[in-house]
Amino acid sequence: MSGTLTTVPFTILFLPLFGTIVIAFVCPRFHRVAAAIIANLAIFGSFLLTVILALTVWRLPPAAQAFTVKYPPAWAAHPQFWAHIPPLTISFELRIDPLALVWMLIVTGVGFLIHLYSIGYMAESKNYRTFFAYMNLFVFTMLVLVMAGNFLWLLVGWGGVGLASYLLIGFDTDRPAAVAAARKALILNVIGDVGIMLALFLMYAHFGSLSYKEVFANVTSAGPAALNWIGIWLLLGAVAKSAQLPLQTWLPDAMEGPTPVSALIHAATMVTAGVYLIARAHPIYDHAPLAAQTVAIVGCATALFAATIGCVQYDIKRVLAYSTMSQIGYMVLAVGVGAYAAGTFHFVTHAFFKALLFMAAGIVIHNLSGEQDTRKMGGLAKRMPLAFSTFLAGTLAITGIFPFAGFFSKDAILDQLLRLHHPALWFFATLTALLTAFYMFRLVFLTFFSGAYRGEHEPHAARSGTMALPAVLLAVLSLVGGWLVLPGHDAVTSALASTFADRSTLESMADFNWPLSLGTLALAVVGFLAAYALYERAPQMRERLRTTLRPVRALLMNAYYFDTIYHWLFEVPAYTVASDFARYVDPEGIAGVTTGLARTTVHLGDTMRGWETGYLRRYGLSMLVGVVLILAYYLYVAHQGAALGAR
Amino acid sequence: MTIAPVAISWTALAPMVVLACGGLVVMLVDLLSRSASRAVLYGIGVVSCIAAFAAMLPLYGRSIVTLNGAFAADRFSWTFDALLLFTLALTFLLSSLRKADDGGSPGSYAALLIFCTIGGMVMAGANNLIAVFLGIEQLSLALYVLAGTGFPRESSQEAALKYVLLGSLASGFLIFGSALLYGADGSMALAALAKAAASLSPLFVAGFALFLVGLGFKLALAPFHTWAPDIYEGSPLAVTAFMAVGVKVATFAVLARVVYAAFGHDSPALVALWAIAILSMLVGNFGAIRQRNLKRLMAFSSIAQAGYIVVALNGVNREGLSAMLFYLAAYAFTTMGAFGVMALLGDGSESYADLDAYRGLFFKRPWPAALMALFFFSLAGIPATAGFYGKILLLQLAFNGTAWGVAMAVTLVLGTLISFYVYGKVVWNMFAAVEGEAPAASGNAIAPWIAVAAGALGTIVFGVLPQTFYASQPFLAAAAK
Amino acid sequence: MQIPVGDYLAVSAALFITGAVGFLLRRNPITMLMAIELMWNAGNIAFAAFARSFVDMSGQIFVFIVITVAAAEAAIALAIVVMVFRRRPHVDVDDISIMRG
Amino acid sequence: MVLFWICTVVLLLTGIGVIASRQPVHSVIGLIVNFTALAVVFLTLSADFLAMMQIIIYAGAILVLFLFVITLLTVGNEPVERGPSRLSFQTAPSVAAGLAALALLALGVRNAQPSAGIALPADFGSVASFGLQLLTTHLFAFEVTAFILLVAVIGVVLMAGRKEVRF
Repeated sequence: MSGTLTTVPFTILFLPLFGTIVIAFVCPRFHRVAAAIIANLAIFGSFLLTVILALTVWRLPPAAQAFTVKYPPAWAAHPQFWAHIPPLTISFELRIDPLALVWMLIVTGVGFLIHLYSIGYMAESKNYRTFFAYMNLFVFTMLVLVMAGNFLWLLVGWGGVGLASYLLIGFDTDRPAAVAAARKALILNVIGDVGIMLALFLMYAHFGSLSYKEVFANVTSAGPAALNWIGIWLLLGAVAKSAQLPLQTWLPDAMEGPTPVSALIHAATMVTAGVYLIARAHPIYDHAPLAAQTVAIVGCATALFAATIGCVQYDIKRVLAYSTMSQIGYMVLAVGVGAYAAGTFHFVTHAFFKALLFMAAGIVIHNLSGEQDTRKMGGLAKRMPLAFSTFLAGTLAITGIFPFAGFFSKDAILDQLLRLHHPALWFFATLTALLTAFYMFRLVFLTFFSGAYRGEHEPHAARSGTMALPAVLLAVLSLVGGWLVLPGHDAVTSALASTFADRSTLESMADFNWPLSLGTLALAVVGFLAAYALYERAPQMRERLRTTLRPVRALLMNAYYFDTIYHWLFEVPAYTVASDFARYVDPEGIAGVTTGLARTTVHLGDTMRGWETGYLRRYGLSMLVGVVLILAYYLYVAHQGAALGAR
Repeated sequence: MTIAPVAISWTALAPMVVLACGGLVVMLVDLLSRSASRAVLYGIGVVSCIAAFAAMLPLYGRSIVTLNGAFAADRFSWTFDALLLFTLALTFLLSSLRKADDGGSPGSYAALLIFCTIGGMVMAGANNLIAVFLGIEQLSLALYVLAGTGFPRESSQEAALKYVLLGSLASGFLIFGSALLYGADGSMALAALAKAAASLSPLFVAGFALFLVGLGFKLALAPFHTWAPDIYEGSPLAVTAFMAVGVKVATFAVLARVVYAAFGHDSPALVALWAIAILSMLVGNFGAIRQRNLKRLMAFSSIAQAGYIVVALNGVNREGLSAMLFYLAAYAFTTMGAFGVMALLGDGSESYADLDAYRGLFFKRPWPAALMALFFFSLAGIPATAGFYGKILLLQLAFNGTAWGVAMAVTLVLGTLISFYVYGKVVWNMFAAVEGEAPAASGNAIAPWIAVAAGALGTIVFGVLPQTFYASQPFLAAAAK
Repeated sequence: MQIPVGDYLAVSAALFITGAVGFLLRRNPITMLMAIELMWNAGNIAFAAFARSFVDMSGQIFVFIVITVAAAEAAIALAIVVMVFRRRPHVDVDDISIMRG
Repeated sequence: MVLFWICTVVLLLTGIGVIASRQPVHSVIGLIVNFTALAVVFLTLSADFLAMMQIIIYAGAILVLFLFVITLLTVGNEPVERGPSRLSFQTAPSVAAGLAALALLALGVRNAQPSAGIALPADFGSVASFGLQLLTTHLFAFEVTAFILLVAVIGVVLMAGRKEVRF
């Protein structure tokens, strides 16, 4: 192993953390822009090194493309593990392989563009420094997640991402909604963490190890039942992190965070972690058909579910949030059926166009002084040409219009679904594609056309180069990103081949099913036409539809009442129990169990303080009493011993 | 009459001799040059620590029993000695800022600290009951005085008085216990205890009980802990730091040597020790909840930590000894570091013993605040700090299949949870927004910075590379015979 | 005739407990120190008795050491007592309790 | 034999006297008698040198020290323990715990066996054999004791002689 390959991964990993630390400790003395520069440089450095690493790795023969870097490094005299708790040995190890590299490229690359964008977007924030420190931290934790060489470090990254997202979603601490959203995200993510933890326990029980290498090498030694359970618990983690059914409710609320944060969460980090986890654990899912099927069904259901909700929402960021949920559903579906390369490909293109959509939406929101409701927009195409053109590029990409990126990646998934014989899943996925086209173009019309501007305040055309540049770059990427897979040429599958070498069913995407592709393209056009008809041509038809479909619309507006159901299912009983407990157990109780517990603890603390009377004679007495107790016990032991001896 | 010459291994005694010479030099310099500054005197102290450590190097990995079996310089005592010297050096660095009104002649103060540490080293190598008693007394007598060196403050006088009276009471138990232990096996050697322990004769168990009381007092294990909060609060900051670390290190050396010499892994006589450990964990953590004085809080914390460390004796095996050494090292780093931050910020005064002084500290002094947070995280046992791995090792030892082991493990986890609140409160205070005028943070002297940095370095390195150290020779303690 | 070692131990235990209780009952620190001396001497009796019983000089050496240490300890303790009480009207340890809780 | 029992009675009575007296001077006198009786007990145990030490060091030196401190601190002051103690509920538990501990200790030491008859050497406990032991077998203890005395000297100077403190 050359020296580059051992040191570079650690540098990539720790540059963002270094950025966080420097910003937190050094920057207070400097101008606020210093924080932004440091944060950007840290991520950019990470990105450059990742590119170098990727170029190096992909030039190696396939067998050498995956390697593990351990810490402490090899030259340290002692065995390369971080902790040895017999029989479990845990190393701090990084695993670099094509799959991890794809994620690292996106996390650092798109992450960098979003950092760049934030310079302008957050310019008026009071806590500029803190923001960039958190952003770097977010990227760091995500890198830990994707670069981890064993499941334990994956869990560390997994939890870290949850924590960082908590900090960023609740960044505007003076807005209660943001704080509540952050808390919700954290709680639902912790449920997922528990799932992963359970999976880890099971893995440890069955394989005696948590390292990818050992677990995957011995995967067949565990029975299918065990593997299914491991798969299900891992899925719980993935579901929570990727906002899939039924733990999806935090994602729309997370829109309370600043727009760059939304972009980071949706495009580069966090929600795609679930896809990564399942792709990473593919040896387990390959041998756990039931778990894999569950994954596919969850993904498909979420894709459809979120797409339907997206059709009626008015908040521009919420629509994008539901679209993310839906697109992640596609990816989960793909990896669930075993089309790992297709899922990864869609992740890449999605990162481009989703980050782009958020940036464009962010420019709109920024220029409208924080307005997010599309009913108060309209006719903005002329006023904000840049925002419009970039948003349009993103929309064309996400809806799968040729030759934009989404066309290739979404088609690849649909194509693979048919090839792998999942017609029902294919049907719903295709239906989702139609809905996607509808709600995305609906959003475009509502925001940028549909008559004149409806807002109260005149939009100001503040424009910042650092906001425009990444948007334009991403628009280009959204166009060309899909060309990685062209008829007869499939760069993605061949790049990932060494990771999925153990799969015989890894299908190339190069072989286009042209009727299918054109059919989906046609569906996208149908969606476009429907949106055009309802929102541009015939608003009166829209009114008629709205009245006839009132119950359906209410259902969708409220996101299938998931929040309400959860409220009644979990929160209300919990509060009832807690308050009853407070009423009966703790007469002065205010907030129930926790207060009671806290109070008991404090009481005990006071008791301990009462022991410290300050009188040294009392202390002496306490000692003498201790002497009596110990003597009594010991003489009892001696008596027992004598009795034993006598017997 | 011919007298056979006593075989003396000067190699084994060299560290203590070198340190003692350092103490004498300090006194001489103090005597000859009436104007020798603190910096010079404490500098000599630090230098003699380093010299003593250098004298320890030839002993690395060796095992010498000398002076007719009274004193052992083996791999076990080596690590304890190294920790003691580390603590002493850091104590000197922390002392350098003591305000003039804190009283005490610096020369005598430094000499007492050195002789106190020599007492600790005697304890670490003590191989018979006489040496144990002498080591404990030398350590204690010096500390009684040191506790009072803040005598312009009334609380320091009170601490000295309470400490000397209660300490002598505890020594009474120790002496009587030693007498009974001696009577149980007819020999002063610790190695001879095994035979008496196996028979569990009433004489032996009564003796061991009283002996345990004496050690329990020094370790501040509940229910013999009551002195600790008052005396930690009253003593000068640097002395408190030494008390919290040095005394524990030395006394645990004695406790471990006695337990390992006397008992097998399943002796029922150890159950009282487990009960004491559990009680200490609870008392320490619960007691700390309401404290607003950081030195007091550290006292309760040290009670709990002592309780944790006792867990390492569970099973009386080699791993336990290694785990104990590792945890003690982690404890030494973090505790000395935390006291270092207090000394640094207070500029030698006691003003930063008050929790309120830490409000919003991070926004004024990010580095000390962050390091303080690091130390408290380590005490609480957050991953990637030394304390975390130490606790993992202890937990692993606790689960050895016995009911008491499980009870200790459960208490350990419970205590850790409570301690999150205790330490979290301090950390939270440092990161809380400041309202109104906060006391000015000034201290920036170099000496305590070195101490804090050393503590932080140890905490992080032991946290990031625990296995490297755990698997290294000083920590793989040779099981006592 | 040889007195059984048990008798010596009984005496020493009684003296030991007398001292311990005295420590807890008296408020004068000097008397408390004397109570402690009683306890230490009780240990000495036990040591000397065992030394005689085992015909082993090391027990007596321990007694000698304890006597020496007791001298050092008494000196230090009395110095501290003097320091604490020199300016106080009453020599009462219960007055010395500003730290508590 | 008779000597031993007389000494025992004296030991216990004066012991109780020491802790029962409210006047520290009386306690010191009690303690002197107590230590003298103790020296006799040492004689019955063939510890001649210890008996000597007990008289010289303890009764002679340490108790004189006590007397000095008593005179230093209590001259012109009213007796220390006037009025009821402010620590209620201290006496009864102390005595109870003491009695319990005594009972338990008695249980513990009750059946201490005398070791099988080894002939007592003629010089057992004599100054010569004591010195030989101290300087050969227990050389380490001897050396450390020296350090302890040094600590005591420094400590007392530091505590009591603090007028000379310079800052």
